[in-house]
Amino acid sequence: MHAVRLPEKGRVEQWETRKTNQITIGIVGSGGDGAIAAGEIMASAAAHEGLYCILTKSYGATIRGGETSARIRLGANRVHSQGDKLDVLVCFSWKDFQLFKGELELKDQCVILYPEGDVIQPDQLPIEPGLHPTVIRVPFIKLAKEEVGNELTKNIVMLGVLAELFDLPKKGLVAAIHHRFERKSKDLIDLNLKALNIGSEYAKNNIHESHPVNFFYTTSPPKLLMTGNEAIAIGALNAGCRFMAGYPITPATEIMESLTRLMPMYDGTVVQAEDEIAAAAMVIGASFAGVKAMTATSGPGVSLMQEMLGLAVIAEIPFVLVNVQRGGPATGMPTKSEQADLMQAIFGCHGDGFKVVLAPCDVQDCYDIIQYAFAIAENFQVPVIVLSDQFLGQRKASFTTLFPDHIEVAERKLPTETDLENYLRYKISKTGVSPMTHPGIEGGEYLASGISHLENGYPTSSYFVNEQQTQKRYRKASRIIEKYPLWHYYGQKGATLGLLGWGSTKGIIREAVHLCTTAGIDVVGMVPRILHPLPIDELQDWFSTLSNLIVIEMSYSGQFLQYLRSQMKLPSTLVHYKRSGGSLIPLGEILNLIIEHCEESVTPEQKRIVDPEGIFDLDKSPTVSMHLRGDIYEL
Amino acid sequence: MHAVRLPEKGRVEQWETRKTNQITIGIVGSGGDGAIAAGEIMASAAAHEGLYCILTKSYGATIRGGETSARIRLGANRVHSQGDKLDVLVCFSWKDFQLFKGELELKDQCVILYPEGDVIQPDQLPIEPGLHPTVIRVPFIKLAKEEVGNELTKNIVMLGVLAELFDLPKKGLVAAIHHRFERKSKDLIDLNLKALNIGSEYAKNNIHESHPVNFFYTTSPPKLLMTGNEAIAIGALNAGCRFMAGYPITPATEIMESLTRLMPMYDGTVVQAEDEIAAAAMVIGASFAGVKAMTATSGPGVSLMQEMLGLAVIAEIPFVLVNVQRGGPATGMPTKSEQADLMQAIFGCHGDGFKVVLAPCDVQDCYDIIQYAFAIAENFQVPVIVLSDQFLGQRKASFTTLFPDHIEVAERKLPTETDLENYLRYKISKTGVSPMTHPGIEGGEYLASGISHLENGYPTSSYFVNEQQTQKRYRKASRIIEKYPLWHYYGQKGATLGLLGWGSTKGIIREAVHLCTTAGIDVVGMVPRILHPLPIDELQDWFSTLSNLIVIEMSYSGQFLQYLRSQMKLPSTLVHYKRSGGSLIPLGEILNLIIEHCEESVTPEQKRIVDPEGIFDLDKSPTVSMHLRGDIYEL
Amino acid sequence: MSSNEDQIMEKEETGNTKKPGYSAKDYKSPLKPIWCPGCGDFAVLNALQQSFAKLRLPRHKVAVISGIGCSSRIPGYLSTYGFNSLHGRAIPLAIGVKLANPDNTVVVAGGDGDLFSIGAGHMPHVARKNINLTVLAMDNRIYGLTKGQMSPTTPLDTYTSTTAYGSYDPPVNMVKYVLAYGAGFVARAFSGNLPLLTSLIMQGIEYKGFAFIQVLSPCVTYRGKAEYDSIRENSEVLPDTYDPTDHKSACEIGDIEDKQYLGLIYRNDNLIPYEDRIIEMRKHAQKGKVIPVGELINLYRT
Amino acid sequence: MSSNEDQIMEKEETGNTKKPGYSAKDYKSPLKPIWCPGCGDFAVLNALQQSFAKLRLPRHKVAVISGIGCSSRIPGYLSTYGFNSLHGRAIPLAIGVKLANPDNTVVVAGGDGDLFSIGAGHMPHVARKNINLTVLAMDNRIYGLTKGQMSPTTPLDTYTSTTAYGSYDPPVNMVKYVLAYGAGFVARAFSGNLPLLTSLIMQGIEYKGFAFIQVLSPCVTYRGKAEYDSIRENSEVLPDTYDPTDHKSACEIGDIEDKQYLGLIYRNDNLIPYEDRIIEMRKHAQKGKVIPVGELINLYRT
Ligand SMILES: Cc1ncc(C[n+]2csc(CCOP(=O)(O)OP(=O)(O)O)c2C)c(N)n1
Ligand SMILES: Cc1ncc(C[n+]2csc(CCOP(=O)(O)OP(=O)(O)O)c2C)c(N)n1
Ligand code: SF4
Ligand code: SF4
Ligand SMILES: [Mg+2]
Ligand SMILES: [Mg+2]
Repeated sequence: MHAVRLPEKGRVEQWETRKTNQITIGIVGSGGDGAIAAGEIMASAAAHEGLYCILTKSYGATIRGGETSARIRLGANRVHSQGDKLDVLVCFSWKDFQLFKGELELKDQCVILYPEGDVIQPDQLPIEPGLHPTVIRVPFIKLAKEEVGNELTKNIVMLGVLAELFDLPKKGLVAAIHHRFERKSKDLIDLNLKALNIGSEYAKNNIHESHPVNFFYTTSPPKLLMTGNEAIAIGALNAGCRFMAGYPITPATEIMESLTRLMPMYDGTVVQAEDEIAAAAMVIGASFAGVKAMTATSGPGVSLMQEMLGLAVIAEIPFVLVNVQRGGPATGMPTKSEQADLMQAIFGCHGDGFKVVLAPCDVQDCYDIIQYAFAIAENFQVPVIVLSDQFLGQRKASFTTLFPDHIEVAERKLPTETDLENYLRYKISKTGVSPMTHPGIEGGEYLASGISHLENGYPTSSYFVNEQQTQKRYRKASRIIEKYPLWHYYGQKGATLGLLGWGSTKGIIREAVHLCTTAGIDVVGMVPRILHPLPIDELQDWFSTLSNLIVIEMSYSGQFLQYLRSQMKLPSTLVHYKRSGGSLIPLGEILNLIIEHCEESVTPEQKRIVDPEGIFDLDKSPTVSMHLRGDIYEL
Repeated sequence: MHAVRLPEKGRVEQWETRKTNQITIGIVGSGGDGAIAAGEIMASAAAHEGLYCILTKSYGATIRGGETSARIRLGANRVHSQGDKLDVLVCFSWKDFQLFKGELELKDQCVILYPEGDVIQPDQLPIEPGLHPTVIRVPFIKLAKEEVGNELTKNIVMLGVLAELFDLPKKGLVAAIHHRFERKSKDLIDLNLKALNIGSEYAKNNIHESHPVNFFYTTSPPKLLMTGNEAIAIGALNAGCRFMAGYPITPATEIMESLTRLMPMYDGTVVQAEDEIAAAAMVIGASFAGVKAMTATSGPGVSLMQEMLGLAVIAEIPFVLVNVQRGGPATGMPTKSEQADLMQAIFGCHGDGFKVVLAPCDVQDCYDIIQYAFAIAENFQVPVIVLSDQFLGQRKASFTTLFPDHIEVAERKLPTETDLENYLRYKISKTGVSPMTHPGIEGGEYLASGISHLENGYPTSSYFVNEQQTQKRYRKASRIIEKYPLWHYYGQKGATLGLLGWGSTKGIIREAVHLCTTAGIDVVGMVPRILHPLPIDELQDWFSTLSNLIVIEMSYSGQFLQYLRSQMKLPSTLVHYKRSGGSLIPLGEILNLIIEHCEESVTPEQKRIVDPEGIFDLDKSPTVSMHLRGDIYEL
Repeated sequence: MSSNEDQIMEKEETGNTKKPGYSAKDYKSPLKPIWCPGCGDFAVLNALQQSFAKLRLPRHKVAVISGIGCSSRIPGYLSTYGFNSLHGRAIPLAIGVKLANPDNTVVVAGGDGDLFSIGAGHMPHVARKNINLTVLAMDNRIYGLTKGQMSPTTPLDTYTSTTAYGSYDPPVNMVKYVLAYGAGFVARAFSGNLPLLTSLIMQGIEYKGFAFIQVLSPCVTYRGKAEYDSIRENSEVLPDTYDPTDHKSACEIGDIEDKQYLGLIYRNDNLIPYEDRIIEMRKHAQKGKVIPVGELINLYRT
Repeated sequence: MSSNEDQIMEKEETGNTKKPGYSAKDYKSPLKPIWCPGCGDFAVLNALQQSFAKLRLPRHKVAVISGIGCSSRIPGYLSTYGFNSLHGRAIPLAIGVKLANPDNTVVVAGGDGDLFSIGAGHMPHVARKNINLTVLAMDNRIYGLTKGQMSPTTPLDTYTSTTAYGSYDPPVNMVKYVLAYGAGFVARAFSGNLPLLTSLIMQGIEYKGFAFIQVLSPCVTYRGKAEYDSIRENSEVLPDTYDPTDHKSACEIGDIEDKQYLGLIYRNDNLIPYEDRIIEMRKHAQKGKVIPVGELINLYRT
């Protein structure tokens, strides 16, 4: 089958080859199509050859047979986000493609590959109108069945085709296939290598049409490749965590799964609890008993843990709770990402309960932030919530390395001999922290409780004492923010347009700042990684240098902005880009907002630098999309 | 025994009799002393003779034998709050008195009664230094034992003494004793009447010293006397609630207790569930099945219900959750009041979950607000949280009447024949509300779920549809605030100093406004009874008339102010009076703040009108108390 | 675009959805099940539809309540009222549905994890209260929906995604638990035996009180296709001579763990359903004068 | 003012708190119990102190974990480590304490409501996992702390503050439940029989695995002083001839509801405690090369 170039309304256009060191490929299919597996092999190949990559997977709610998609972005230079519109789409099933409405957008001059047998004709593709794709039909199934001898290898055949067409790292693909199947069987390795080869050969011999995507790169030493959930698991071990209890839940389960494998090697314990309440209780019990402990869950689990969180606050028991956010409320969209558990993390439990909220902003940062979380929890005897999200937790990313030694491992403040003479577990102290014993320490026996208590831990219903102890607990906040200045700036000082976001939206912010800065459009980005207590002074300083601020988040109700407003004075006008989760924030929409709101008007030349391929419509006024965007607040 | 007048440091002072139509009496003792029972009888007596009264009870955490106190404020005119400093203290146990540190303050020229046998001498009383009490020792136990013949009646003997000394409504006391013991036995009635009489006789014959408190009033027809919890129970029945499930918890249990008694009379059902999660689930199930349903709990229970709340939001199942707030976090201070579950009510469940939060501001309002709650829940298919608190829920108050007919009883929007032709349970609509069927309605079968869904209820993981449905649910907010303008203003228009608070702090606000207005100090109070969605326009209008705003709340972290800031622009300076719960907000501190911050300086004459008895130190600069008060925010 | 276009729907076999009859297909929803091919849950769906049809239950008078899990998707595939609620909470939610209107038939369906791990705390109470529900515990000995973690019924020494070195939690014995809770109707069925499954569901629905049916319903994806055979080998239908009204025999059957007996294990027709107790109690409450609701305030006149 | 002045404390009988010996009073905390006079919980406290003393347990190696309730106040009255946690959550919290350091003796104390109503979901799992805890279920058949509502063990037809017309929920049978869960140590004691109670607690602590003791512990305030007599009448100590290792007899005893047999009902010394299984599993995991934690990242090098 040959490539078809679709002219728009009969007009045959000229197109130029795009020479690029970055490429974004989407693969869509039903469960059995192996779209995700293909994406993973491609990511592994890329990392093996030292490329940067980000792989995001998207599932419907089905176990098998439902719609799945993999989006992989590869680059010789660091890639900051999951990529916006696709350069290449491989579509095994157009029905499934439609279920990802709003999630997979195509570049104007993209390349589309789909099975030869499909009833849908090249001019009937259910894609946005007005695009100019190069459409290539390939007999994936036939090749897999007849040439390879196993229909299931069609995804590997497809990889072979892609490798040939787009010059993907072939050595890497071979290594990745070895890596993936080595634990299974030699035969499987051979079968898949054969499939890869058949795909390439087919492309070499049968696909003659040229296409606009010219991906080039140089290789470098192999990179690390992992998901945010894996980074959290090994980061926790590195921080000294030796007890974990949890309950399976998408998209957090992989943390427990990794730890059940690794923890016993270090004499630690993982318990699969009967539910999330029990998991949190076990963790608090283990920490009370002197062991660093954590749990990991997602929104529904966190909702169930609210009472336990309050217990840890008032009893001053350190522990770490990782929330890999998914779409809410209730069961919501279990396989999709969102940033709408922020307010719950800060304010979810009843009463005035001070806890700490941190948020990693990429896969590497998951490794660091979990370690900071343990450090803060242990140093300040407070529960720490780590707000990750599905994009971070389940994305695979490659990067050069991680640094296991750069975050101090905290040990709990034990009482001195003198302290033990008249041991007061909840002694009022300047820092809000008092020495903490645990069963096994002689002379340090005390009563922990969720009830308002005296300095010695015994219950009281005295208003006066309660107020003192509440003050004590809140006193921790200012020291924490002093000791842990966790935030990132991107771009050059002096820029007057600021982008502010948190967590996984960092990718888009960083990429937008990078593109704009290259074009001489002054934009600066800030991403706090400690959200509560909020670094108010730092933010205030930063705001004072800005004439315009764009706040970006994946929450329909705009929780981040609500929270910011609740804590501090914001610039008097700001632009709020908010939408519910479920889909990536499109880079194009952010670039459009920047152009609309930056101080000096952006020249056509600058726009060309920001968007050399002209895929973002930077000249048109921004398309009105269905979600609330660009709301301007007067504060 | 005779009355002792305690001179301050040897100086005998002159005092004037305070002629007053209001009196505040505190009674403190251990469980067995009958302090609470005495308070209740006094309240009942007052209501019987048509007096206004507010009775607040305070317990330690003990069942029997622990510290208890009753504070009753009586007046011929409406009493707005629980009263500040005490005119009269009856103290059965000074040890218990000390456990109420910060909760019971005495007027300078108060009257103190305590048992003759007590080892503590009149000049050793553990009270604030510098007071000038009239101290009267009475052989309560001896009288009860020897004269009445039953030591347990000492509290009734005490009431007899009080009645005589302060001219309390004696007919009312007799009626109250009949009322209280009529279900027990005639003998008990007689015994207690005897005790009452012996108390009065003793006072008449043996207490000769005069004292400064001269309480006067005229009687009027009997009033209603009930607690906020009782008002909620009967209000719910009036709104058509016919299903309740709950789990006992202080201070909310009385709602379930009342309903277990009353509900079966109207063929309704009350289930004592195994826990709060089950209770919420049952309620949601019953409502799904077409019956108006509610649950009632306190903070720990609400924390457990967070996931269920989210379910009701996304499945659009109406129900009412009453949270009678107590001190938090965790078990906290179960018998004390606080307003620190506000943020949880609004933001507690994971995801963007729109629900409604209402707050009654006094006992009568409990009756109204619960009915509004049902109306909003049913009209808008949304969960409604009613934030009461221990002060409202367990306080007894007397008032003229309640109006059972003035709030429209809402019935759920059923589908029309046409709707049923292609029934879409979650049809996108302008108002955000779509017709709702329930099992039993033919042709209206649908799937309810906590999963993101299509208009017909079937699950989807489409980002696009999810966003549409989220929008739909949030669209309800503006109509709710239009249709239910629930807020109160106190004072005269044009005043430039505003007091803003919610829930039970209304009492203090209203009283402060009343006192100041009488003295010509212009103060206006506003108390929203709908907190979420917040009546932003209304507040904004009001703020524009103010030059200074004082925000008052019982939350250490200042949740109300944080919430206000998160939603709207506040006046550029404001004063924040916040403290944790556990104790009443002292009127004196609020008056002091008003004087400090009102536009025109307050004359000594005005101060005398506001505080004729000079008990609030309005001349001195405000005492620095341990809690944060009068923080000035620059916004 | 109407938002329901983007959901896969099967064509309804009868064009007329307004007047359903009582054939099994009238209880089918337009949604096509997305269970893995071979999943045991198909049989449960099928048996439910057949049971409703045979019992001639009007579909608007049936509510099927589930939690979260593969098994809990079942209400979506039925044309009755349904509620796909929260993980572990089907039972209390169903109690509310039933007590609000005892006229309706209320069926609970859930997984082994849903009903016996996170939802374990509700089971003793619904059983002892004897609420008139039919509970289908679709036991696949694994967490299916979350992709293969240990469940409370996973046999010892199983490798799952959370038991990298083999599981070491001794599994739950559902029948034994529920018998201890005092349930009056306890049965065990198997997806591989559709007639028995259907018959037990019908009996359960007709039983006036709490009816519990464990359904061995294999997860072919995370426990392998061999699960059917292994269940067949290790199970046996109770003989006709077995007397389910004998509590002692029932307990003996419940105790046996190496062989899974299928059929009606226990039935006690002498227990009073909760609804009846409530009606009794209401009568008691209404003995005195019942004042109109609007006049309740007068109870508080002193 | 130091904030602990405002709490009622009893004088410690030994002046020296630093070197406690092993007499019962060494396990007393300075807090004076605020239970109602006559409350059955005093006996449980007493028996615990005696048991610790007799077993010569260093108080820093004991942790007593409770939920919320009158009964759950008990850790406050002991000089060991204690945790008065949340209503219903003593068991999972205690699991964490125990597994973090299996050297410590961990005792759980809670009320009938705490352990069998809101906490009911944790019981099957701790029992089947066989965690080495000793659980004292202080059963007063009422909600004491919240002032007299029906509890899961309240007998039928009881008037309580939430059952104005008599209760109609058939009560929980703790022993039966826990036997069904596979517990290896099940006993019933009575606050009115201190020697038996003490002996059972000691045996429970010494038992290597999950030990469950139901303690009939009357609430004199909400169930009346007569409760002691009525328990005395309706209970009987198991005869010396009774063989607690026989599972069948145990189940029979568990089934009997009109008479409450006191003593050790069941004991199985062949069950493996969870801690031992974990140690086994760790060995398995450590068979291969264990790389240092800091080098774990290299597992992800492609
Ligand atoms: C509160 C909460 N915790 C965890 C989950 C994730 N979760 C969904 S289904 C499930 C278990 C599925 O197993 P089972 O109940 O046995 O049903 P199956 O899929 O095997 O039929 C879990 C843990 C959730 N949805 N909610
Ligand atoms: C989540 C939660 N729900 C409810 C309560 C209120 N509460 C405290 S103790 C208790 C029950 C007490 O009964 P039980 O467990 O039998 O102990 P007892 O007081 O009888 O010893 C309840 C309902 C609570 N503290 N937390
Ligand atoms: S994963 Fe298992 S239980 Fe779930 S649908 Fe597939 S086979 Fe069935
Ligand atoms: S209320 Fe009952 S259980 Fe509680 S302390 Fe008093 S007697 Fe004991
Ligand atoms: Mg399962
Ligand atoms: Mg109890």
